[in-house]
Amino acid sequence: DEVVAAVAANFAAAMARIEPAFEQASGHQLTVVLGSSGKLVTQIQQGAPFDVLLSADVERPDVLEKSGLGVPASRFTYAIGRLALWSPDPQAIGDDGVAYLRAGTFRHLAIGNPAVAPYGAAAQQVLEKLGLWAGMQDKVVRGEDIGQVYSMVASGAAEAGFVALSAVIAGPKPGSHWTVPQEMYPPLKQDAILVTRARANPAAQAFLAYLKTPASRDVIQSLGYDLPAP
Amino acid sequence: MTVDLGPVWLTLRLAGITVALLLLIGTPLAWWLAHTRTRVKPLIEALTALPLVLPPTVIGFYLLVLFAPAGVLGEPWLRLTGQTLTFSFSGLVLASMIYSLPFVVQPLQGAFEAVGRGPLEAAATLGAGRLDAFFTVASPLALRGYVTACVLGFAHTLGEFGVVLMVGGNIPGRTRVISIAIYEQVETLNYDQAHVLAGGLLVFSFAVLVLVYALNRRFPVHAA
Amino acid sequence: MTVDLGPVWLTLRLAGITVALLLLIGTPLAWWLAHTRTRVKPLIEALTALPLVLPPTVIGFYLLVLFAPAGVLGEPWLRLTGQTLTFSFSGLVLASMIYSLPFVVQPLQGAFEAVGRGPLEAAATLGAGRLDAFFTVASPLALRGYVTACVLGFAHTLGEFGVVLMVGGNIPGRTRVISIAIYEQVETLNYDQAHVLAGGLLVFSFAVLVLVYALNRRFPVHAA
Amino acid sequence: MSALAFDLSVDHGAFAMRACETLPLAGITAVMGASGSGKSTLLRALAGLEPAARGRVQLGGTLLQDAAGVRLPPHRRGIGYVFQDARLFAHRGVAGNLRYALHRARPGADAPGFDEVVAALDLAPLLGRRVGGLSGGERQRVAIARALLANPRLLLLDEPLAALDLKRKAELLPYIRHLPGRFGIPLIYVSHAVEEVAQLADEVLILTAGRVVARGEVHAVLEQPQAEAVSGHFEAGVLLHAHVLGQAPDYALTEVEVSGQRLWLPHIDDAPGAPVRLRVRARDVAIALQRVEGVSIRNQLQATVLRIDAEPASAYAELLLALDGADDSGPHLRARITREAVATLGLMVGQPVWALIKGVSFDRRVLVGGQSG
Amino acid sequence: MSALAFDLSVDHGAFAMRACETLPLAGITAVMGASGSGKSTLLRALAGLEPAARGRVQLGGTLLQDAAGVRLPPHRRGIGYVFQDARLFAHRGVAGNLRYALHRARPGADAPGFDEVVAALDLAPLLGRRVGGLSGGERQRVAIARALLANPRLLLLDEPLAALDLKRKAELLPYIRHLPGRFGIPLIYVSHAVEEVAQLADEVLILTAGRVVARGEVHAVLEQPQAEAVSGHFEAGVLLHAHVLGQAPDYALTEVEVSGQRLWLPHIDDAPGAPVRLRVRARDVAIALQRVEGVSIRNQLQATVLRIDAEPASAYAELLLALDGADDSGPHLRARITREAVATLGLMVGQPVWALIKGVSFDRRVLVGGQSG
Ligand SMILES: Nc1ncnc2c1ncn2[C@@H]1O[C@H](COP(=O)(O)OP(=O)(O)OP(=O)(O)O)[C@@H](O)[C@H]1O
Ligand SMILES: Nc1ncnc2c1ncn2[C@@H]1O[C@H](COP(=O)(O)OP(=O)(O)OP(=O)(O)O)[C@@H](O)[C@H]1O
Ligand code: MOO
Ligand SMILES: [Mg+2]
Ligand SMILES: [Mg+2]
Repeated sequence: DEVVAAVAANFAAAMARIEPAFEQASGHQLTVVLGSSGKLVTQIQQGAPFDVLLSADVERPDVLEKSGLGVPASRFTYAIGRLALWSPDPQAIGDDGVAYLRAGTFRHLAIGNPAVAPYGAAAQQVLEKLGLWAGMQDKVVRGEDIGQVYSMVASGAAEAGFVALSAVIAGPKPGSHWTVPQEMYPPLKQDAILVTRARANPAAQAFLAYLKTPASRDVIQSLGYDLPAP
Repeated sequence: MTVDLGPVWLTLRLAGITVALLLLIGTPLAWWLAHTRTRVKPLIEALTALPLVLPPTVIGFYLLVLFAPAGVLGEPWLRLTGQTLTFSFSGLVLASMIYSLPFVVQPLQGAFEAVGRGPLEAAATLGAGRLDAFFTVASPLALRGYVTACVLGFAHTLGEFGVVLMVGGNIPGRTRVISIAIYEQVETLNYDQAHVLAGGLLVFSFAVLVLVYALNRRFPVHAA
Repeated sequence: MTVDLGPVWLTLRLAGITVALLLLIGTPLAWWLAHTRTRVKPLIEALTALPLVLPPTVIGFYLLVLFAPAGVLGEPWLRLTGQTLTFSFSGLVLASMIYSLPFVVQPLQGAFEAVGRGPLEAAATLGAGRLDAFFTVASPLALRGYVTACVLGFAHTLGEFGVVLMVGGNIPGRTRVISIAIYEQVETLNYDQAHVLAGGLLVFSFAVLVLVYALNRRFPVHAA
Repeated sequence: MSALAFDLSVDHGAFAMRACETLPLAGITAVMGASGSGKSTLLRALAGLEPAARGRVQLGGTLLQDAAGVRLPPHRRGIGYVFQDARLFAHRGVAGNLRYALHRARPGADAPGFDEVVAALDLAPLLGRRVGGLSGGERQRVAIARALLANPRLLLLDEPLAALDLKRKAELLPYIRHLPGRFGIPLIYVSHAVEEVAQLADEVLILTAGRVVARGEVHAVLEQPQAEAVSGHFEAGVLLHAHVLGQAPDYALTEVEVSGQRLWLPHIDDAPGAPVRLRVRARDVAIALQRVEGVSIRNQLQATVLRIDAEPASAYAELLLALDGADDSGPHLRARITREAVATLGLMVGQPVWALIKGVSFDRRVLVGGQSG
Repeated sequence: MSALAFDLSVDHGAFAMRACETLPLAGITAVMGASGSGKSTLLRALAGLEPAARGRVQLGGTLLQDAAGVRLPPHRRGIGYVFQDARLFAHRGVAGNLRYALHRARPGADAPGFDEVVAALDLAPLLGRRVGGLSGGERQRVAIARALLANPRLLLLDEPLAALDLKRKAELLPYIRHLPGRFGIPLIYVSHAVEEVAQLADEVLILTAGRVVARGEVHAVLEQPQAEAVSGHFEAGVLLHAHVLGQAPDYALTEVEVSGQRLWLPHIDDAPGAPVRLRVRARDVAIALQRVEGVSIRNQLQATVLRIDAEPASAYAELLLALDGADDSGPHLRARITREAVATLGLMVGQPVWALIKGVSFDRRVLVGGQSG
């Protein structure tokens, strides 16, 4: 059987490793469609042939569930994202990211668009907590998703940016980074949900189940995500 | 590093079919616009240019709603063909056509206007019917317009992205065209892969464009 | 429901400035292309069309690299102006210009070719110098080409999105244009807001287009 | 050949045309008129190219358009057109332009052949050329050839020879003259040149400000003042119908007879009895009181002065003469001489005189094959 | 007025032009030649419009271009051009086209004025029109007016009258003829019509296949066989220089003198002694053995037969006559008569004869104001 998984872009690196493992373990065929969570939900609302959604937040699966497009019992948190302040310059960010932020020697700081991307909202909260948000408005630039934020920083256009820790780990440029302590922002819970059209698709169910297996959890954790207790 | 060529073929097929169909539809439309004296002409011209104005993702959004199985276009399509228009190659073609329409219609209209009535009148007095005169006089004289239309239409479909992503849904082998593939490589931080794909697209397109423009030089310009 | 008009003005300013600058640069380029006999013409023409081929986000990415403070263009710009080219309105203008270049150059070139040498020779024998003849004969005769160039260029900048997002960084009041604002509403599933913005943009653009095309009818067509 | 009947009106705002005529189309019909009088407009309306044209057009048995809404499109009318501007197809070479017409030619056993037309218009050296670099006259020759090759039922020519040099013109005129006889294609021919018209046309139609002010046999019309307004006084004259009597091969002369009197003309290859048409310009006729001997002027006809129109502002008077031996209506001559000569010779109405027609003023060019007239 | 010196070559592949001349530009210079002989190419090269033109052009004291790389752009040459196709500006109305030239006119006290030019070309009714709907002749008149209003140092006209009717032509010709005198603008004038040329030109230049095959005073050149090749035999003739003797106002005649013999012409308004130029066509000259009385032909000149060229294939012979009282080079006449007349009259070289010139064949149109010749 076949399952089509609509996956939030920030989880792409993890999916790249999970996909072959799942196919081998289950014998099912898995097709991954990457996109931003918002677009994927819109497409599901318009009848996209997606069987499961791995969103980057909890609100959008909730929307699906409330509108009857998602199977309520299937929803669970498959990963908890971690926010990192990253720069491709290995010297830029020391152990104390707060100091780097306060020093403000950068021209531009890239974050996700708080209106669209959960990581962006989290980044805004961190800066607010530090009391830097208001004073930094002309330095903050917004990417639509974490991939764009990464590009802005990787190209050197912005000196640093708040990205997913997973991107720092999986990305091509290690540079230097500071993993933002979890207490500075609410947990970035990422929920998965079974789309109603796939209620009877064994492959879809198998895939959701596979995400909860230790093998999968190891991969997810190795890429910098937290996980809820099983 | 292996490059998946699937999206490349899919893209070429999409762009080729889109341009071919657009020429088919755009030619009579441009012809009509070039020769009509109706009052509503500016309205139709404005409508034709409208796909340019909206951001691709927004057009994509509205097309998604139109194409959806319950949508105004999607519903009859589903009934007729048994297939959904969204997330299918056909839907992609239709979306690309809508999106690239102005790039084909505008150069053709300009070219037909430049040809004018003179040569057509001459052809008619030599016994050429309207279609005959169109194919043997108007279109060869408008050849540069056709070249521009093909280049703009093809290139725009190649580079199109927002609409395709929204309507097509990035499904490998079906709607995952090269622009989405590159986008995805960038999104997933596979910059090397992205460079290869983008570089290949660029070199290929450049070669095709140079060829087309070089051939274009041989066609006469029909100045007033 | 209140609509933030900031992005609207910003967008109009961006599109207006972009088109104005493109006309300034595109006119001599198109003129040269229309009249040159050099062998490298097809190469230049192909280069001019190239921005069409790549997906906007990809162009955006490469422009970001070029415009970055250490980039080939960004570095001298920073030295000269003290400001970064990325994430600034200037950068946005430059990016839009690169992206919309073909839409301005191609119609102008076509129009200049259609005007041909005849009227220019006539003007010269009446004592009009090259610039004089250009402004008083060639450009009025190419007016329809200018209209097409303005419409396509303006509309394309309005609807541009990927490049702007990437290069501009979506800074409210500085680089946050309307297409991004609409996109944001769609992404956050605020469809009502999105409809209002998109509808407004659509109606406004349609009105402008109808007006332009209606005026356009008054200009003579210069058939061969 | 068939007739062309039309009742057309065209309204261009400042200019309005209204013409209702039936032309026999028995050969060549000339359309003359001042610049802007509506000649091109009439031709365009006949060919179906003028959207503003209202009314009725019938060619032979075929109704081409009527007031009730019938309107045959141009390509179904079988009407050829040589435009004032040549309108060659820029995307085809000279040969390509010709072949375009050939492939769409109306079927017909005696349709003009490619080689024949190319030879007639001397296009062989141009066949390989693109149309871009052609000179004005070259373009026009190609356009004429192209129109011929389509083998139309009726061919409209809008000042086709204006761009040609006299020599080329002289070469083409006989060819055009014979088209109706040779291929059965009647012509309507716009021209400013009265010589061309006298030489070519059977019928003439004169337009002034969009109206037909004169129409009829060349003969009759060219004598009218309307013709003079268009052709200029200098060229005024008459047409005479004559019959071949015999030949003088040594001198390459042909003897013809007009109302019982004899004239010698440069040789024409016609059998005795064949009708011919002659144009005699008023300025080529001198008056003598008796027959004059010892001069090179061989053609001296007996006539009677019918009228003397002195032109007080000018040096001239114009005489209308009746040829002796003719009836009342019958062949007249005009003579343009100085008023001084009228006075000195004491010329008066009713007086018998000799009309001296300088032999050489009968040029081969003013002979019109009589077969269709 | 200044001279125009050029040494130009143009290579168009199949066609090559090479011309090296110095024209006095003392009025009107005509360029004649068969279609495709390079007339337009020469004019374009002079105006600086022909990129393929190599060589040297000098207008008065100004070097316009030379082989070393000097090349004044067209708009700095001060050379006006009336194109074979009118090339009106489609985005301006008729008045707008004229004003375009006016605003760019070379400064000059005697520059042609707007109203003056509009009146001369009868453009008042067209001033409010768009150029789109103009007829062929209307376009050409606007083009001529436009070129005049730019007040050029030299005006090139490429068959400007071909599209005009004879009446309009006759109206325009005197105006064109007087341009050099009135505004100091010399003209180079392409034409196929020998009458036009005889009437207008001071100098003629004849092109054949891109080469100048004849050049010089109209007088001399029009008598040459090259001129006949272009103008057609029918119009061959000679030009005579004459002087006004006196007037006969009653008959509107003027008496002139050529080599001591007298001729009566239709009145021209010149004082005694004024030089005038007359064109006498061979076909208007008859031969008599004695002076003929009792005929309307008033002008009978004593002459001697210099040569008799019989044309065996035709009915004609051409006689070259020396006017008595002239020296060897001096005014000649041509007469075209039938071979039969030569035989019957027994004409021989050296024989004294009378040349009968039909009075009315001196038309006002063939009088050229002698002031610049
Ligand atoms: N489309 C039009 N709109 C307005 N006026 C027009 C139009 N077409 C022709 N005319 C006018 O109608 C008149 C007749 O034009 P037409 O071309 O028939 O003249 P013509 O007799 O062929 O003259 P010519 O000998 O100069 O070619 C002209 O005054 C012309 O300006
Ligand atoms: N750009 C060109 N390329 C090739 N041949 C050309 C070009 N321009 C002119 N010719 C050729 O040069 C010759 C002379 O042309 P031109 O226009 O000077 O003739 P013309 O004497 O003005 O003839 P017409 O009386 O017919 O106008 C023609 O045979 C023409 O075909
Ligand atoms: O992948 Mo996201 O939903 O834009 O952070
Ligand atoms: Mg006309
Ligand atoms: Mg020419």
